[in-house]
Amino acid sequence: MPIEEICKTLFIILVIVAGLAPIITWIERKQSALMQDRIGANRADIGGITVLGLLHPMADVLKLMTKEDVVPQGANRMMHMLAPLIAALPAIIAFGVIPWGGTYSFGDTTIKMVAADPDWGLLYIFAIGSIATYGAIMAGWASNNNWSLLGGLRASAQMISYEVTLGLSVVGIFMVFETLKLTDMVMAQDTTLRVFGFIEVFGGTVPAFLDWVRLPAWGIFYQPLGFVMFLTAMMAENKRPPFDAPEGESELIAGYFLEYSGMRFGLFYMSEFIEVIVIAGVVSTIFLGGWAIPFLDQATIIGGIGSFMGEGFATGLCVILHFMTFMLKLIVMIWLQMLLRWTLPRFRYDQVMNLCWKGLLPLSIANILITGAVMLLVRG
Amino acid sequence: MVPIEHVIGLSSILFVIGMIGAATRRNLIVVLMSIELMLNAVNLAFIGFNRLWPGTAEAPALDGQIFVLMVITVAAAEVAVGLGIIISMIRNRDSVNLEEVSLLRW
Amino acid sequence: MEVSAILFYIFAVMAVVSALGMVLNVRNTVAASLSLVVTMIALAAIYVLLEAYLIAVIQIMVYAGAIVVLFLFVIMLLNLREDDFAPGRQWLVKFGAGLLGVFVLIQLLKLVGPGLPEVPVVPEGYGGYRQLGILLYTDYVLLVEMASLLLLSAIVGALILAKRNID
Amino acid sequence: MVTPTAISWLHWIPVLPLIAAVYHGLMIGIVRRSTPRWFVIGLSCGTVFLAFLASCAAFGALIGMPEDQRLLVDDVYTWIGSGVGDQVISANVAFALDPISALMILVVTGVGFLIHVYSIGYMDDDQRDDKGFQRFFCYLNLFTFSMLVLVLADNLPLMFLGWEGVGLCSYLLIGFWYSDSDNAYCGSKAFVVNRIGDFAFLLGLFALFAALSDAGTPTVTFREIEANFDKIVDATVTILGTQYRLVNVVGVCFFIGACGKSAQLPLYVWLPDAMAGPTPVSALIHAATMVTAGVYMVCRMSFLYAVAPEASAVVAWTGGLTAVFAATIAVTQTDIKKVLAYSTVSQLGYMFLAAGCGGYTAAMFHLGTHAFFKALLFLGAGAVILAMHHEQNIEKMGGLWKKLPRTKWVFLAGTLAIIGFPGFSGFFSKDEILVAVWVSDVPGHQWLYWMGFATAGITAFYMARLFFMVFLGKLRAAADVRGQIHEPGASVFYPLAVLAFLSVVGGIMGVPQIYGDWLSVGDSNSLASWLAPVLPEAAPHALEHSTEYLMALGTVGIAASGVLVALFLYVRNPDLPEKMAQLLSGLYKLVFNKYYVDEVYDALIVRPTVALSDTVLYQVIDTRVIDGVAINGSANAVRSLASGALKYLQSGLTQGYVFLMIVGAVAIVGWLLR
Repeated sequence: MPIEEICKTLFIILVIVAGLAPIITWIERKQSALMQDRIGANRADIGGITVLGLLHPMADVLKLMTKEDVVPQGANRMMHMLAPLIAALPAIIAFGVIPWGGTYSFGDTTIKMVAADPDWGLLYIFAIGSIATYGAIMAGWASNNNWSLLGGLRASAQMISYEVTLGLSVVGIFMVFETLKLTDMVMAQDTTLRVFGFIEVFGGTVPAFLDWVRLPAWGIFYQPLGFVMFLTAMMAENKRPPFDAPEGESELIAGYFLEYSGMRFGLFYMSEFIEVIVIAGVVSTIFLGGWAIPFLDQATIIGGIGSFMGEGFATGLCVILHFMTFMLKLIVMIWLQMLLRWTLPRFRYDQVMNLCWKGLLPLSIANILITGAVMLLVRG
Repeated sequence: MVPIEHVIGLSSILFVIGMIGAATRRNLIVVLMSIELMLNAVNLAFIGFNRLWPGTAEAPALDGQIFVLMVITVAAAEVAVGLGIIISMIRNRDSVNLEEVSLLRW
Repeated sequence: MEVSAILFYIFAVMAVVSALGMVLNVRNTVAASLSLVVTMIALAAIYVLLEAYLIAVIQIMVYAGAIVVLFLFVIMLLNLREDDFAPGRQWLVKFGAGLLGVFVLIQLLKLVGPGLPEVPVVPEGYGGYRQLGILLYTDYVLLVEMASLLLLSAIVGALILAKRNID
Repeated sequence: MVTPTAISWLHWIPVLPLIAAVYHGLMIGIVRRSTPRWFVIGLSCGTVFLAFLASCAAFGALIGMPEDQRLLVDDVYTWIGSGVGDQVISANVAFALDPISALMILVVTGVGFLIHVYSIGYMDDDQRDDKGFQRFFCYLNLFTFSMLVLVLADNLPLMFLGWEGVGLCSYLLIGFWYSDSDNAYCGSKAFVVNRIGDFAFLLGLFALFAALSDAGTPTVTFREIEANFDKIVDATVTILGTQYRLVNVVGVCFFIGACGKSAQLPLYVWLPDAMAGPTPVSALIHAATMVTAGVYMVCRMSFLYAVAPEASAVVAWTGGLTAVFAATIAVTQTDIKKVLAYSTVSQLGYMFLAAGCGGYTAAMFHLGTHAFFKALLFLGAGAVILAMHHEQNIEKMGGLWKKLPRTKWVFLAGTLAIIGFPGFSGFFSKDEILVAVWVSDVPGHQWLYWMGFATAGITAFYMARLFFMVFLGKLRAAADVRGQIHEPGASVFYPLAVLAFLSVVGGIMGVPQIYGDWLSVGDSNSLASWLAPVLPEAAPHALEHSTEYLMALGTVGIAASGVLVALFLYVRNPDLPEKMAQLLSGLYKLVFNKYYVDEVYDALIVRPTVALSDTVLYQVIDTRVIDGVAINGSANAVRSLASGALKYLQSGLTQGYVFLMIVGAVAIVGWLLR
């Protein structure tokens, strides 16, 4: 149904890209100010109204749009123009597979709160993420500037390296949920995990009072190490601090987008923030249960409320609740990234590489082995 | 879907383009890329033929796709070694021109 | 004509044009490799049309996301801005290669000349990661092991070739 | 047809010694680190002892089975599998235990274990730096393994494997002290002479298999051959225009193989030289076990010889002639081990005489008793040699009666056993053989009987001579060793004691019925009834008891006269032999020089072969044809072609190669699609 798809796509572009991303710039400014004991953005005003500095994103956009778009001499014009688009596009289209809510049926019509739901959803995100490298490379090369080139080099090396860890760190999650489909993953997390269930593996029986000790069946509880590694690798892919060696101001001025100005620079800038949202979405989908409300699965909500308010109303309420839950998790994850970004200093380039090849990669392989062994033990 | 003949035709065209590139270009990097193109053409033929004989749901016949996976693996290994060669060549000859590395001859 | 056929021809033209762009672009190596990326992505799209989903994703991840990036990385590392080799005595070679290419093309097309069967309907789960994964770790497990050995030796080989002095 | 019963642990009997051999081999050859002696001893002797215990257990299992179903088979895996449809050959690594092989493994592991223990003491002073001690035990264990494979093999190829394995170990052990080139030469000689026999063995194997597959039942397994044997009994083969019965040809071929391994005329020449090896080796390999493999093989194939009278006659006559021939040589030898070696050849001839005359039980019986007393004699000789500080010449011994108070008794027991002193083991087995010869229908069996009879006398003479010259008379030892003559240590003596006990009472397992009747024992010849299900016995002999007593009395008489002559010559008149030798100098020299057989072989076979190899094969064929034309010629041709024309293809331009490759590929594809 094209109408439905178009609606979903528009929703993503309007709400996330156009809506959420500018607001995040404000969040970041305010949060960093808070952490550094400053006041933060508060100057932009329309007729003296500042609204906590919420007008700053608007001012930013206006400023970027009206600035001159400079193409340096000796640059490859076409690539220089294409690079920001290629950097921003993958980040936007990655949203296509992230579910905003579950699958709901109102009578005959079934609504899926996701733009596209292929069987290989997570792989799609990886594939898209691997294309994002080209934006940085092209920008760095096309600018005809040595710092840009170095930034592009660093970016490509860093992103290629972390892609390996990125893929391997979620293999454990594939194994646990036995699917790559993101909606199915969330469905699998919309239940509870019996903490003492492992006793049955060794032939014992779980005492009734212990059987009540439960956790939401979220990926983070199955794969804590995987969660940490995945988040780290994702942040490294995003090239934001503390992994911003490719654009480190003190060494490379601004790295691969040094020669950009105006809205093209704005696109690079925006794409980083969009990626922050993507990371938050993916992480909360596969590790934090997505739209799932802890201890309150979809059937319980619809069954419980539907019994006295009618099924249609209950389902509608459920949609809203799930969407709110997802947004809450999304914002928590965004906030966590901001926190990390303003807490940690920039890694040196060799530290970035060592962390990947000597730290995360062996750990992720060990994680796979341990997960496999435990699954063999538990599921036989 | 189009007839598989067209897929094979596309594969042949890409293969020949890659072949001509490998045979005429003197830039070693482009030669390597041409070889990658040829491998890709072969992969496309594998996928196309596999689409013709897909097997059944119980007994899938995915030999073509598995072979493609292997070709991709080999291509990755080949590129790693090939680029290593290019780097050492630059270091020793300061050039990637294939005609400048012709010491090993009669 | 159905949508998938139209898409196929669009991507086919894209692949051929960008492949030609790669081979014929004698000035700019980076542009050549970016053309190659376009070919790869067009091919990945064609794989999706042929319902080889996992292969399509791997094509993008490995070819577009890693192999060509490596090419670019090396090109940029060595700062090969212009492919400025002196031209000369290339006409014969190019003509011969073109002739040979046409001949090979004819030969290859003759191969499918007799006609192939109708494209069948794919079974459930064709080309998905489940079937491929099960096959890889049952019938073709030896192949996987061999591939791992190959990759290991490639790592070692690349290291030895590229490192300035091994201590 | 016996239905085999599966048994799962039989393969451990040969594998146990193999483990020790492999360990020693690894330590010597690869790890190159010295192993403590106690560990070498413990591992080698321990594994052989375990194998002995396992053999006893297997023997017990066999006894517990019904008499006509005694066959245990341990099929380990398919060793050689080849062919399709009806034309398949399948040789398994499979071990079969039937009464004959049960007897053999008891002898091999039992006597083998005793000799291992003996070797501890004997090899103790071997202090050379090439890890000789461990190497010795490595070979010894390997030999035990090979011999057990030979004995237990379920099919002919596996038996051949063991057959070659024991040959290899024999070679290694004869040349054990390889730093002396004479010893190395003796080892090579043993190996080469054995090859002749092995070649004939293989020919027989192939002929048998070919005939069986022509008959539609290709098989190499003993019991399947036996089951399908009636299909090829009447088959014939044409050799050089003459038709022969296949069974005769196969029988003779196998017997030639046995001649090589068991040192029969004309291939016996290696065995006396094999005495160059350490004495325990002589006892284990060249007296008790390996050399009897031929006899064992003939008994194993007895179903074949039973229907091949001509082949049996060849066996009997060769055996009889060898018995007399070797015994006469033994009379004049002065090396204590050479005397025993020729004695062994002679006794083996005895066994073949019995086997050829259809007395397979008697042959096996003598095999067992001979293993006891000959091992005892060799080990006793070893003890004497040790005591005399490696002096082997009996003319320099004498008068050891007082010096070796323990050894002399065991040596005496062995001597009496081989002479055939009534009641000792040799008495019964030798009697059995002579009776079997007397009643057989081999052409000229009376002659054979008298040859055996004479051999008994000569045997008594030379053994008595040996004993007297070593232990009685004056002490003729060199002055410097006189004071140091001493009894050997415990590990040398106790195996001797055990063997002496067995030599004395070993005959009990096969006491002929006529003596059993005295003691009112119903079935005194337990060995015969044990072996009866597997060995085709000649028609029950219808000899009167009186005839049998007479024959036994005759044998004892001639043995006694032999001893008396020896007593007269060597104790009473020690100078007389010298004078007699001078008187009959021609004959004496002939016999003393072993009838010049070695020299004749040397002149007729060795020298022409060497000359041919040196002049024609080496200088013409190898140097000119193979090196000159085949190797250098082809290399030159390739080189000139390459340097003249092909090298220009290597332009150094990579893309030239790419072009050529494409052209080649296009050509191939074009040809395929033409």
